[in-house]
Amino acid sequence: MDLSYGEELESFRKEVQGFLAENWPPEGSGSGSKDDQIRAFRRKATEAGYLNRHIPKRYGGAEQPPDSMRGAVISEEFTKARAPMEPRGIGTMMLVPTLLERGEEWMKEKWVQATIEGDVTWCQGYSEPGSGSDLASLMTKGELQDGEWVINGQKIWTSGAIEADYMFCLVRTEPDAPKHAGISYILIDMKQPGIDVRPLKQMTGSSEFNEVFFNDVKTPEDWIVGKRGEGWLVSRTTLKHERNGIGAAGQVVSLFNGLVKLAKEKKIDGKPAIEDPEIRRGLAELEGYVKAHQYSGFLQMTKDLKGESPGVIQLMNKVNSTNMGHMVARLAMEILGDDGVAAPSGRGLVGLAAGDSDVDGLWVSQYMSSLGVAIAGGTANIQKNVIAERGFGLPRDAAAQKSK
Amino acid sequence: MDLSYGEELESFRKEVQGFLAENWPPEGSGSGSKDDQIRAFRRKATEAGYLNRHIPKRYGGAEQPPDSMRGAVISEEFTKARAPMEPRGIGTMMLVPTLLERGEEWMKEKWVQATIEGDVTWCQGYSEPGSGSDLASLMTKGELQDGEWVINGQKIWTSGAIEADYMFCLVRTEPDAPKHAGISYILIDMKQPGIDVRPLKQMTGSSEFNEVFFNDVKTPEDWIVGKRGEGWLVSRTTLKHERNGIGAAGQVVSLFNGLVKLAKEKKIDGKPAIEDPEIRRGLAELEGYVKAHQYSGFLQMTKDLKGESPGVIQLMNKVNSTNMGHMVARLAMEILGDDGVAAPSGRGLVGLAAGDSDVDGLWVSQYMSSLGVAIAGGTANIQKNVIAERGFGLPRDAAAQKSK
Amino acid sequence: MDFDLSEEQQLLQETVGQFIENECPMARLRELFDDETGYDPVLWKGLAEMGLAGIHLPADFGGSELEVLDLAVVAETLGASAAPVPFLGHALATEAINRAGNDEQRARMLPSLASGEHLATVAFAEDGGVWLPEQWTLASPDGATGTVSGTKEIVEFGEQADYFVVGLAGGKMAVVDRNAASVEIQRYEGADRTRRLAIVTFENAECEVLEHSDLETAGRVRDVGLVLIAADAFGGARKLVDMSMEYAKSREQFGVTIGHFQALKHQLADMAIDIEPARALYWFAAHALDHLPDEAVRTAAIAKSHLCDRYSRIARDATEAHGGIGYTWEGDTQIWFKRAMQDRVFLGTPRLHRDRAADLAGW
Amino acid sequence: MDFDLSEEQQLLQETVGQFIENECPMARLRELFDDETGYDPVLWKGLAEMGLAGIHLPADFGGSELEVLDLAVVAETLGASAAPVPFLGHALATEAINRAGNDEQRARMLPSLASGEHLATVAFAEDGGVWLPEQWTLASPDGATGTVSGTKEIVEFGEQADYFVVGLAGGKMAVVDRNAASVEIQRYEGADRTRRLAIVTFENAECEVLEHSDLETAGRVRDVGLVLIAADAFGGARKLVDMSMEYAKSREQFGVTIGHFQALKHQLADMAIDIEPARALYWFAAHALDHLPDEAVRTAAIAKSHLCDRYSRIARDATEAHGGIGYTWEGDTQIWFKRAMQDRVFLGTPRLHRDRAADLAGW
Repeated sequence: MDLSYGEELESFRKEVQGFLAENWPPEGSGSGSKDDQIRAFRRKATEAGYLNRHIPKRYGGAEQPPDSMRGAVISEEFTKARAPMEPRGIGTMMLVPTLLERGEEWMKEKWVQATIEGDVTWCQGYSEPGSGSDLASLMTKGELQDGEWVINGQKIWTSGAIEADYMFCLVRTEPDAPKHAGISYILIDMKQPGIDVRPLKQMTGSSEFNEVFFNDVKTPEDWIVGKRGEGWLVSRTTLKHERNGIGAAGQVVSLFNGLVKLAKEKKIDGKPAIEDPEIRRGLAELEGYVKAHQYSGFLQMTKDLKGESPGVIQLMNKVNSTNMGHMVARLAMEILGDDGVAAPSGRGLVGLAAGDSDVDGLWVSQYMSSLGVAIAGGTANIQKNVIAERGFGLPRDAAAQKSK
Repeated sequence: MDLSYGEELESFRKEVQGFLAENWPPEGSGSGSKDDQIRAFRRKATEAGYLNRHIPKRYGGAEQPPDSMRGAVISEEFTKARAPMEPRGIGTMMLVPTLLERGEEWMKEKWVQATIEGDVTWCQGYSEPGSGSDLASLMTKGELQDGEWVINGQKIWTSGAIEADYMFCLVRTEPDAPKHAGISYILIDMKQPGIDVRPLKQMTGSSEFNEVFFNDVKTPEDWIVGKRGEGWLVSRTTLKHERNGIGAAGQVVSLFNGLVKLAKEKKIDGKPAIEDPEIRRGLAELEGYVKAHQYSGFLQMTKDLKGESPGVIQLMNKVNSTNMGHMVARLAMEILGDDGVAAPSGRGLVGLAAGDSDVDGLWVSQYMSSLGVAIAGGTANIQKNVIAERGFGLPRDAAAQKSK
Repeated sequence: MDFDLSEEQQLLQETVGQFIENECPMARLRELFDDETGYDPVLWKGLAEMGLAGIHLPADFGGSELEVLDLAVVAETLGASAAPVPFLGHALATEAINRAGNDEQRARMLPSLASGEHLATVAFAEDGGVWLPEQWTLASPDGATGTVSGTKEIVEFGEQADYFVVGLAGGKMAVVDRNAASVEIQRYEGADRTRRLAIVTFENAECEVLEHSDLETAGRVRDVGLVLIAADAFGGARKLVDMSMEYAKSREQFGVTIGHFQALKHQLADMAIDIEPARALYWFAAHALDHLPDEAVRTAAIAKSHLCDRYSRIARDATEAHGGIGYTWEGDTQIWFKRAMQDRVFLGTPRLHRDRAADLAGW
Repeated sequence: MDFDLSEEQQLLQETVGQFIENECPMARLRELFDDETGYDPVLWKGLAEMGLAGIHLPADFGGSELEVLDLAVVAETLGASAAPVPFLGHALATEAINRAGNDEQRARMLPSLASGEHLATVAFAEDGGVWLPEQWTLASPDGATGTVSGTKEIVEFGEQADYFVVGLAGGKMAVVDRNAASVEIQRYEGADRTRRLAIVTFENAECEVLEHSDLETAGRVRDVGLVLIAADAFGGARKLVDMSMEYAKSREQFGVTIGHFQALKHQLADMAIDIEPARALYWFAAHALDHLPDEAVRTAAIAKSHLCDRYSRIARDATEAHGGIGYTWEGDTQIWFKRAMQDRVFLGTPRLHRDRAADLAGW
């Protein structure tokens, strides 16, 4: 066991630091708009091999061999220097890897570079009102009419649908094929008539999600990733690219640190909450879960590096962070005391990270959004089935079998 | 709403007090053995209409109209005077009511009085190793051979099997009939060759339960309650007689009081545990559940008195007291601190009631037996199904349906 | 022994429930929920005409002269329908005047309050979790009248109330007219949009001290409040259980209604098991306030703590049981979820009252 | 970065696990569980011959000179098999001598302990939940040798140990020979029958003070102990999860294996989710003790508290998951259930170490 990065990586770290010292923040901050400067910096960083590492050069990437440790060093140093990394977003995180693995050459040329450079943004069209975690029951249908897909139906829980240029979408194109087999992975231009995006207001008051209605929406016949009816498979390869481990744990850790900060600011019985024996114990108890989760991230990353399977733990990351979200929420309410009547501040966790001033509202918002996480990430119940079945070989439960 | 007993009952209370003043403790305590004295007293109390109230005179009962309030007054006064009431035991609690409702005349004459006067004791033969809460899968079989049932098989979780004179037993007599329909309710003389009783040691070290093995055990053809194949029904009528409500709550209340006592005796950080803020809150939180349960007993008793259905609450009493048992156990461990390493004292709750000296062992024992209760009372999972299905009309779950 | 609601009480619950269902159905409730002030004078007037503004007040002053249990069963019904009405504050303010006012004060103030012509509320809370009479800090004037200065928080319907019953040092309580000079009423955005809040600041505001007000009478008002919140919490939690059960029966996944899935089924059963027995707890606590003085104070504290915790927990579980929709503003569960948050805090958190219960037990 | 066990460590776990499986299979474990003394010298000797008595001791004295992590992975394996061996007490006693003894003391005492020829254990606990060095009350002699008086509780394998390392006031530690005059060893019946306990009373018993013993060295021994218990708890809890899963796959009810029932299935998943991530927690805590001094002390406290709570909870759930048999003496789960009870208390309850963790964080 060795938690140090080793010489080779430390010298790599120096390289990165050197690059950043030279290029960020860009000198003569006057020249060009902030956006242009960031764009230019990202280009440089990519050429230097620090960003878009897994993307081939011909699509605007750095085409570096996969190396999570270098990845870790890079994000540590970029974060320290407050330098911009790849534009976040479901396009870079989910669509690009999918195109690279399954897309046609022309698709990669058309979309990969544009997406990673932030010129094109995407939204995801999986969930539908009728089907939460049950993609087999998707109803949105696409019919081929003289060289075009004509799409009708409705999607829900679509984040970023308002700004997005395109959607990668699961559509039922083979009505006669059984369940999963009838679905295709289709790309849709969001800027066209027939698409109606309605913000979906959450209980916190904010609207990160939308409903998207398709009314005879058109998309070219060949804007399909994988073959007809392979959509389910293709979407799985996308999911595969959702990274767990270290990254995931980071959120929980900073949430916990935020809670400790809250306990230092708020008072209970006239004294700082952090001095209350029960609160102190509650925090220390919670920290047990947080550290376990955090170090399990190290473990999973190590296994990744070795090309070994991390084992059952990787199935648990989501349920785990969801559970911790609940624990944090309950403890936060105890700490807030009377301030727990406050209205939620829409910005919630984002605001928390950004250090917004409406502390009460932010934590009330977390108290609520800790439930949203559970729901968004496919309900905990589904994940527990997976853990019990795939992780420990328990039989599929009878109710689910009926749907087979 | 009126929690007082009212004049009529208070004057009845005086009657009871008068009777007790005169008859308990028996004067000249020299004359006759203690047993004889108790027997004599019970006879008198029955003649006076205070004991065996629901049992017809001709079977040695008092034959009083059902009246839970008078019943309550009687048990209050008898307890105050430390006077003996009906002999406890599964015979009086479960078999007698069943015989009275379903038994042949000769059975009632042969067994009812003998049982309520404690001359005859019974044990119950329902559970089998293969079948916990699932009576449909009983394997113990009885075959009719020249006027006798010949019984082979095994029962488990049989309390009092060693002392018992007889067992009321569920036996599969109709091998070809489907599941429940093949079972008969048969009475067995325990004092005969072919019956092997082996004590079943629990994790607490005590052995309240036994395994009972039948090897060509014989019982007369007509020692069957109800018709052949009706055993399942008959056993249900017995269960019906398990009283919930006030009685049940009493146990939980005294368990809670015992816990408070423990918190006053034990120390945490050098001070009495009862002064520790977290323990105090824990007790007050638990008391919320205890009081809710206790007053729900009042509610159910009132509904009984009115001949109305208490509603869904009556399905919850068992799960509820089980849950409280768990809460008590966890809090007790917190209070015990280091003394929580002690070996369980076999007497457990019984000893607790009797005020045994080995306090640590008693509570460690409760920490364990709180699990046993869950298991004995049919696992909580089964009961939750019943609550969801019968209480709130949710569908039977698919897995269970498969067995239909 | 009769531990059950009388026919009158059951009728009262039905009538109120029916009225709310007609006058404030979900569509209307949502309007008010999204409305800026969230107050519907007509709705409240209607309830007042049914006598809800004076259930517990003497007949001489236009009340029905009923008991705390009657107030509580109404509170349960209002909680079940998340009714956006100022019932709680008004009931406590009038209870204060009736218990702590002298005959002249009662005769003068109560009639227009019992009839619902005027609306009153209580201003008890101060910064830092202060709710208990013995903790109140605002100085009380020496005479029967005088002025009061200071700030009170978490005042339900403070923007609409005509009169405030203000908690003062030593358990004194004084009545302040909203129109008195230098009473500043500032809206506070709370999560619960069915019972809006305000922060009220008094600066030498004229007030009239309730002559017999002291720690005991103020304590009585507190205890009635604790029981009414417990009842509201029971009604709300029980309603959420029913909503979740119904959802599980209708919503399909994997080709069956999700109620078929044992895991969810047991989560729903656990919710029901958690709340159902507490009905008897709030009944007993309410009954005790009028008939069992020895048990009343402590039971009220335990009932409030227990029911508000149950309500909070069930609100979370019900939200999850409703899947995605439960997390949206359109979803109905969130209305109760947020009401549970205010029930938990109003008059003091479970922690505060469990500590009191422990002290009262001599632990 | 390599956060994983080395091949040697994995091999060590396999070897030890295999040895226990051969030399102390369930049948033998039950014999010892029901045995009066519950100690099998041959079993321990076998482990000692594999080097388990001196994993962490210098090679010069016959040890393997490995790290706390190596001790911990062994502790996990022993916990998983509920091995009835005096590993923990011996490891802590020898760690104390190695850290706090002077060169002469180490050279004299360690060889026969590293070889397993002699058995040592720690006598730290005092009445009233006293475990921490700064709380120890027994007076330390002024000189290098002298006498000690007082009573120590919860001494693992106190009846078998040849030497006691006794905790004294100010974090001093002294070695007492069991054969010294006026050492009274009294059997204490604990719930856990895999690691028997004794109460040891010293009355002016001759002792030899470990020269460099102080709060720091004693703290080191405490921290190593916390991590080894955390590891034992992980091993045991994880084993209970596997046992419960297997039971659910084999046991039938209503015509299907009970593993088909989603409610049970999710209870089992919850158990797994509760414990699996904690593997990395005890690894890190063990690694930190040798390599990350800044984090070591606090992480040890948190790991012990967390894992002992998980173990206790899972022990309860596993018992229920086994139905009736889980509640019997014949059942296997109870062996671990009771071991969990002792892990929770030994060296201090979760509460004690969470309070420490809070202090250490400067909260």
